[in-house]
Amino acid sequence: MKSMSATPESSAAQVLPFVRRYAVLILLVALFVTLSVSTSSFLTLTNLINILNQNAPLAIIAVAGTLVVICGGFDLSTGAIFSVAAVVAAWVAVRLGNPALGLLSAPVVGAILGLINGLAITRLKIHSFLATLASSLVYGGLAVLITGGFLISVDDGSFTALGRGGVGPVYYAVIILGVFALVSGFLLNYTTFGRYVLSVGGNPEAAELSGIRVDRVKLYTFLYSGLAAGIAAAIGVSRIGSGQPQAGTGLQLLAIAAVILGGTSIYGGIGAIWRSVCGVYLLALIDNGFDILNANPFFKDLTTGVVILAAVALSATRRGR
Amino acid sequence: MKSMSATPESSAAQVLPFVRRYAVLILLVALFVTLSVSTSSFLTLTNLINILNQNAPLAIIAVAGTLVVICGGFDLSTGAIFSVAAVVAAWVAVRLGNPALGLLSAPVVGAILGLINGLAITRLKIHSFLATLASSLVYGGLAVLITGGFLISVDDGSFTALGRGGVGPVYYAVIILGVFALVSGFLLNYTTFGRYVLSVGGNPEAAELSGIRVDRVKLYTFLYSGLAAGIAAAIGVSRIGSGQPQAGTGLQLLAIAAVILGGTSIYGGIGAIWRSVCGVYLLALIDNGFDILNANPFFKDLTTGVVILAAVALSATRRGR
Amino acid sequence: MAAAQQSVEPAVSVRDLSKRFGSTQALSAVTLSFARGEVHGLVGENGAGKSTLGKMIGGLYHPDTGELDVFGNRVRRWDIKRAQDAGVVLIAQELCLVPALTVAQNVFLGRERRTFGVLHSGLERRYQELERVCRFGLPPDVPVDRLSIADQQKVEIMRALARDARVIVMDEPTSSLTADETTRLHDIIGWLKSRGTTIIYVTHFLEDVLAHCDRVTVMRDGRVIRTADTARETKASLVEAMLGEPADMLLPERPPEPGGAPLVEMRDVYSGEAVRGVSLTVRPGEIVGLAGLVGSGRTEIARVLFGCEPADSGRIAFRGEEVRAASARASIARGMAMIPEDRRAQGLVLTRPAFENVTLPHLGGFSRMGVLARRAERAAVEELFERLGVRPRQVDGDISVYSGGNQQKVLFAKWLLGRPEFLILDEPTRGVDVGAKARIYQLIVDIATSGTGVLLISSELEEVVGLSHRVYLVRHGSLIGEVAAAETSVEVLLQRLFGVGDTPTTSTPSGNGEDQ
Amino acid sequence: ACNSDVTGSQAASSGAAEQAKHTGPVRIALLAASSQNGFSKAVYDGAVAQAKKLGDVEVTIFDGKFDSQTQFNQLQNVSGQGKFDGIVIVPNDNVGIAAAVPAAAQAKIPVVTVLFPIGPDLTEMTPQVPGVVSTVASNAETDAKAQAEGVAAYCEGKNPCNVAILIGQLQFPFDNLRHKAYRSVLDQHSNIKVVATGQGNYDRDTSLKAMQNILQANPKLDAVLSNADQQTTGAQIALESAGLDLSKMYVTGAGGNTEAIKQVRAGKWAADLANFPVSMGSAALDQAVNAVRGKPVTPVVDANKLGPVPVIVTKEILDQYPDFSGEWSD
Ligand SMILES: Nc1ncnc2c1ncn2[C@@H]1O[C@H](COP(=O)(O)OP(=O)(O)OP(=O)(O)O)[C@@H](O)[C@H]1O
Ligand SMILES: Nc1ncnc2c1ncn2[C@@H]1O[C@H](COP(=O)(O)OP(=O)(O)OP(=O)(O)O)[C@@H](O)[C@H]1O
Ligand SMILES: O[C@@H]1[C@@H](O)[C@@H](O)CO[C@H]1O
Ligand SMILES: [Mg+2]
Ligand SMILES: [Mg+2]
Repeated sequence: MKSMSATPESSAAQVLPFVRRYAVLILLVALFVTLSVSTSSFLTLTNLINILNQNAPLAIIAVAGTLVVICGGFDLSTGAIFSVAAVVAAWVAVRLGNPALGLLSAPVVGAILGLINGLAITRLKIHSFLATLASSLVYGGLAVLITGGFLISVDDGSFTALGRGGVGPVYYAVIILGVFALVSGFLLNYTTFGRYVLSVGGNPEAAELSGIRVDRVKLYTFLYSGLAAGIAAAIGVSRIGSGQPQAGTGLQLLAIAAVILGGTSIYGGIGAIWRSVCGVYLLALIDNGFDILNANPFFKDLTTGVVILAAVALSATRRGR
Repeated sequence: MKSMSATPESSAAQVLPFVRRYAVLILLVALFVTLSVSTSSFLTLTNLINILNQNAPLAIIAVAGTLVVICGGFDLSTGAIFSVAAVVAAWVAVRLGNPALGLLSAPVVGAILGLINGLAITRLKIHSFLATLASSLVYGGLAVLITGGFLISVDDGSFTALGRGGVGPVYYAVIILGVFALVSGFLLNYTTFGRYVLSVGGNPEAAELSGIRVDRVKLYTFLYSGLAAGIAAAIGVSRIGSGQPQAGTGLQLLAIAAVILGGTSIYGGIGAIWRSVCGVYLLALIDNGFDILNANPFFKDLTTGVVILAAVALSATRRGR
Repeated sequence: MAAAQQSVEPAVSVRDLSKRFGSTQALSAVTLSFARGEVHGLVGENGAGKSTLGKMIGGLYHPDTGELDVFGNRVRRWDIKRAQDAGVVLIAQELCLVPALTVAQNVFLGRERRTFGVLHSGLERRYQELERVCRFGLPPDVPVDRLSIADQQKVEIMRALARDARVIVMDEPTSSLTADETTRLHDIIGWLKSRGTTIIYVTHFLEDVLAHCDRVTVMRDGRVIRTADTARETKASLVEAMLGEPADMLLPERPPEPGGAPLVEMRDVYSGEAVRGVSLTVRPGEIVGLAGLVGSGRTEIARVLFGCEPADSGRIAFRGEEVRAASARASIARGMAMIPEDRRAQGLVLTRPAFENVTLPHLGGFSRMGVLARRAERAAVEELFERLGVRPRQVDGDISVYSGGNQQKVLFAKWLLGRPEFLILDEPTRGVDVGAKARIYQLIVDIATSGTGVLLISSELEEVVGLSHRVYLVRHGSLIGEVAAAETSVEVLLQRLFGVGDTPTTSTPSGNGEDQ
Repeated sequence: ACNSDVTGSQAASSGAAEQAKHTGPVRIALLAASSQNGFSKAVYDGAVAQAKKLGDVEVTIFDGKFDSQTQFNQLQNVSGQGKFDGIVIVPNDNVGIAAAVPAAAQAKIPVVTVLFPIGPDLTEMTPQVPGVVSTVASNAETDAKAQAEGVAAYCEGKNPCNVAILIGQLQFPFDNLRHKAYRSVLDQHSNIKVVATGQGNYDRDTSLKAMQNILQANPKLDAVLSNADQQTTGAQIALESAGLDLSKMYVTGAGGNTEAIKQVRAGKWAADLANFPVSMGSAALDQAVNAVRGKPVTPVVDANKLGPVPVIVTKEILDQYPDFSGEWSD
């Protein structure tokens, strides 16, 4: 509301908007540089590739989650969708003896569960926060039921190739993330669908009065988010070679935290894909830093909290009106 | 947008708004009746008192959380505050050898951490969702540091009396919850503070234009929420007789789920204390039912999810303009 | 500036006040004073800086440089709370109420009587006292989100009055009021003035300024052009000062009398409580006005026609074909368009740049297989902005900070782009400055001349009478008559709207009071 | 179980080859299931103590946050960095983590697993995955059965004998295994009725709640069988506040933490399954260091033989070991 103002000419006034806008990027770079300087084990190809690779599934979920948040929603069920998709993938691979079909089934299952979310939200007119909280419980229960509490292990090179293999030094997971992020960014910025997502998030009533099928746009974002969780699950289950019902636990919160940390507005209508990717890797660098600096893990949560606060405080634009 | 209107005379039109309005209560009663009919062990004084008692700490957090949500905020740090307060209480009780002082320190610690949340949110102008997510990491880290990762066990009858004792058959915890809920309800409905909370949540700009110190009102709601987490921690730590850094894990999500399940608007501005209490005990009945019916725990999450969906779908009012 | 009131120290005075928003210099070195007990008009084009100045006085904005004196005291820390404690109150241009609180709760928000923070009962009584002055006839215990815009604006006025202010900045307080309500407000202003209250009155209705203000300040591009006694000004002199050039103030000539079959037809349509048996027609190229008092149901009729609200019974036809399963989307596909009355809540996506707001309903035409042709999009909007004189002119401006009038122009652009066959205009000139208004009038006439049917809802009866071919009179959700605009006048319309014999001074609760 | 094993000696010898180039301190990464978990913490403490004893060994702890993905990443990171010579892990799952072991093997970093084996079979102690040189654990199935046998023995002659089971979380394979083992024993006795199975989630409060609720439906409980001491402690609060005398029933837990040993000594718990995490930590460190230094490695270290007391302890047994107080607290 209040906008205490600096002298217009001052250089602070020039720099501040830039800092606010790119807060997450600036912090990411700052942390990167700090780590590179502090330890020789950070800036190695293997380490960087590992960081990229390890967090690719989370980043894929966060990328799609960005569309959901921009459209004014919340998807708290991605973790559970991940679990179901992973478990189904393993189940299909083992029971039907077809690893490729197993891996393919994960995105399909994800998309279907996302579609169910979307339908529940738009047909029953319930807020996505609660709808996906509820569906995450249901899906989580489903994952447990499918496995009967055991894990389904898949011992097959063609099943694990997706998660563990790559092209040259670059893992498939990273490539998939790259493609998925680019496609999503393109969707958001260069297609009518993206424009609708932005408008529905910005003002659903105005969008509706402009002839946009608000419900359908919302529905698609949840479908997309489910699809992403399914793709992430295919990578994840292939990597560890076993379907476990608790595989996706907590992923949804990390993904949302990364999206918001990136600077996408929790109120919808404003945001970007690259921001969420930065958010994911900012959190990843903290983790990695602690691991390779041998720092006391007791301080890790504390540090993560402080970094998030810093990022958000930096980027906080005082809302003038 | 659309408000399909039934014939005004039809009885459905009479009943529907009622059902929507009291969805959480109706489901609570329905579940209560179902359980009473299904097993004789449900409708006993001890069982009912147990249910009330077990969930009193959660309910206390949800009651205060209602004010936060009505005011347009989110407190994701109550679980971590609970942990810190519990650990400090145990620490003080053991190290200073003063159990009463230990228990008293919990609400104080809670209020201070809540105040810090409030200051971060209002001074740094950052959204409470992210601010409390970050602070919950910081606080969680703190709790671990205080204990060094171990639990602090307190073997003292006067320390455990608060959590395990009561007046006649009624536990202290239930009495505290009752008083806290009444006070909070009074605050919300009969004081200027409550009126301001409602208006800040309903339209912060309008509140500001009316000369209300919006930031201060927000700050108080977080302080109150922290205080509640501290009170809950005092009960919790006294009950199990040990302070553990992971004691409060997940409480914050349960509390928020209960608040929203109750029917308080996620957008702020509308809500009620009794709703959140109903939300807590709706979830509690499901838990209790599973335990006393010796039902397969694999179905618990699934059932909880379905009940939440039912509650929300029932109460979903199509938003007119 | 020969003002007799200046002998006493002014209520509010500002010196060298400047304010910059990004690249926009909203105010440049404004020096101005407002005497005690005067009604001071503030006029200027959209974006001239009137609201910015008002918000600074009211404590909502802080100046970059410059000084503010209130009752002779230099103001250092200034915010809304301090301003209100000092007796300075702002009625902001954009409606701003707490939706779930009742009328009375909103009115006294922040001014509750209390003991140790515990609310007193007797809100009703306090409200009734205030109502004796205002006589708006609003139901005190209804949540404000159930009120029409006009009624909400009355709540805003009452909220300001409830603060016992010594200075009230009224930023376009009458933009959604009908003539009788405006008269009520002017009575209230007179009464306040008699008690020594200073009123800073921002408005685009120059007649009102001339009739009710003691002095008037004209602003242009963030600067003060002049301040003068209103007695020495005329409408033409004000307009010239505002625009920097003399302007033609006449309504454009009506488009030629249309012929042909009805384009749109409503037959005995009912919807909820607000629309009761409405039958009307609009032909291609025809401008049809809906005239009614506040809350009479004009907006509801338009919304039903456009498909945002379902009809309970009756028949709606477009080009002779019955419309089934109405929705905004289907209406747009048929060639209908509507500019809603609440531009911020219903019209604009404030988080998106201006041009995206314009092209939003027409993206099909700016894309191939879902991929946008952004250059074509911008080019089309650039041309429209030029034609409508939208300011700032850049098409990717941040619409949320545009002045109200310019926001309205952007909304116009949004629908002109689609060349609709039928256009519903709900309060199309609300908050629009005189220059832009003239342009919008011309636009409406051009649109109709090109064959588009127009349904025009406006609380400015001059507009309705001056532009329409025919006017329907709306009362309590029903049409009570139809007149040929060329053969009637504002006075006659008013008489008929109030019912013969009624005097236009009593405020009619107009249904909403009893309905709820 | 002490026979040298092919996999083990291979890894050990490759470790030795590496060691030939690097003299100096041996750096061990300890991947805890969670650094906030008492059991893991005790394993760490044991490893640190042993490192001090050996000299020239450094131990660094990593927090696995009870999350298999996190731990997977850590194992990968630690293997890729070249800053560690050996790894001791308290795994969060047995199968998923196996996929990260090859990375360690490739980097010639030996892995020692503590608490349960890495690989598809939770009951197979011999290292199942190349790269794992030693398993410091006991057979959870046999242990769980032993626990359940205690219950069965107590129940003899009681008909019905009402038993409540508290299990951590059935969806964890490790817990599922133990639950099945419990049932396989108990279900053989027609007099034994498993009246309730609650999930205790390894925490006192959850178990307290669950036990209170279970007591509602089953006020006449004869035995409580739990796979974790924290859960039994929670249950005890519920049982006692319901006015039950624990010494007149059969209450048991697993873990051998200080609270458990205290309660068994006091005659309140009938028995406890004792684990020795500190000893396990030091044994695991020994094996890891041996592997790094090219010394012989024991592929299977039976964790139940590491402590001073037998694996199932009762009051009578503990009376013979007055000095034993448990190796960890939760
Ligand atoms: N918060 C803001 N951020 C950026 N620019 C702003 C802001 N508020 C106003 N402006 C700009 O400052 C200029 C003055 O705006 P202001 O609202 O004061 O005009 P106005 O005279 O009230 O116009 P109108 O008659 O349309 O209400 C405009 O160019 C407007 O776009
Ligand atoms: N969503 C709603 N819920 C309840 N009442 C409503 C709703 N929408 C409109 N009304 C009521 O219906 C009546 C007609 O309102 P409408 O807005 O159509 O009037 P109007 O003639 O356009 O007047 P205005 O100048 O206020 O826009 C009013 O009494 C209004 O309060
Ligand atoms: O008590 C349990 C043991 O049974 C084992 O599961 C390891 O964790 C401890 O907490
Ligand atoms: Mg203005
Ligand atoms: Mg209207």
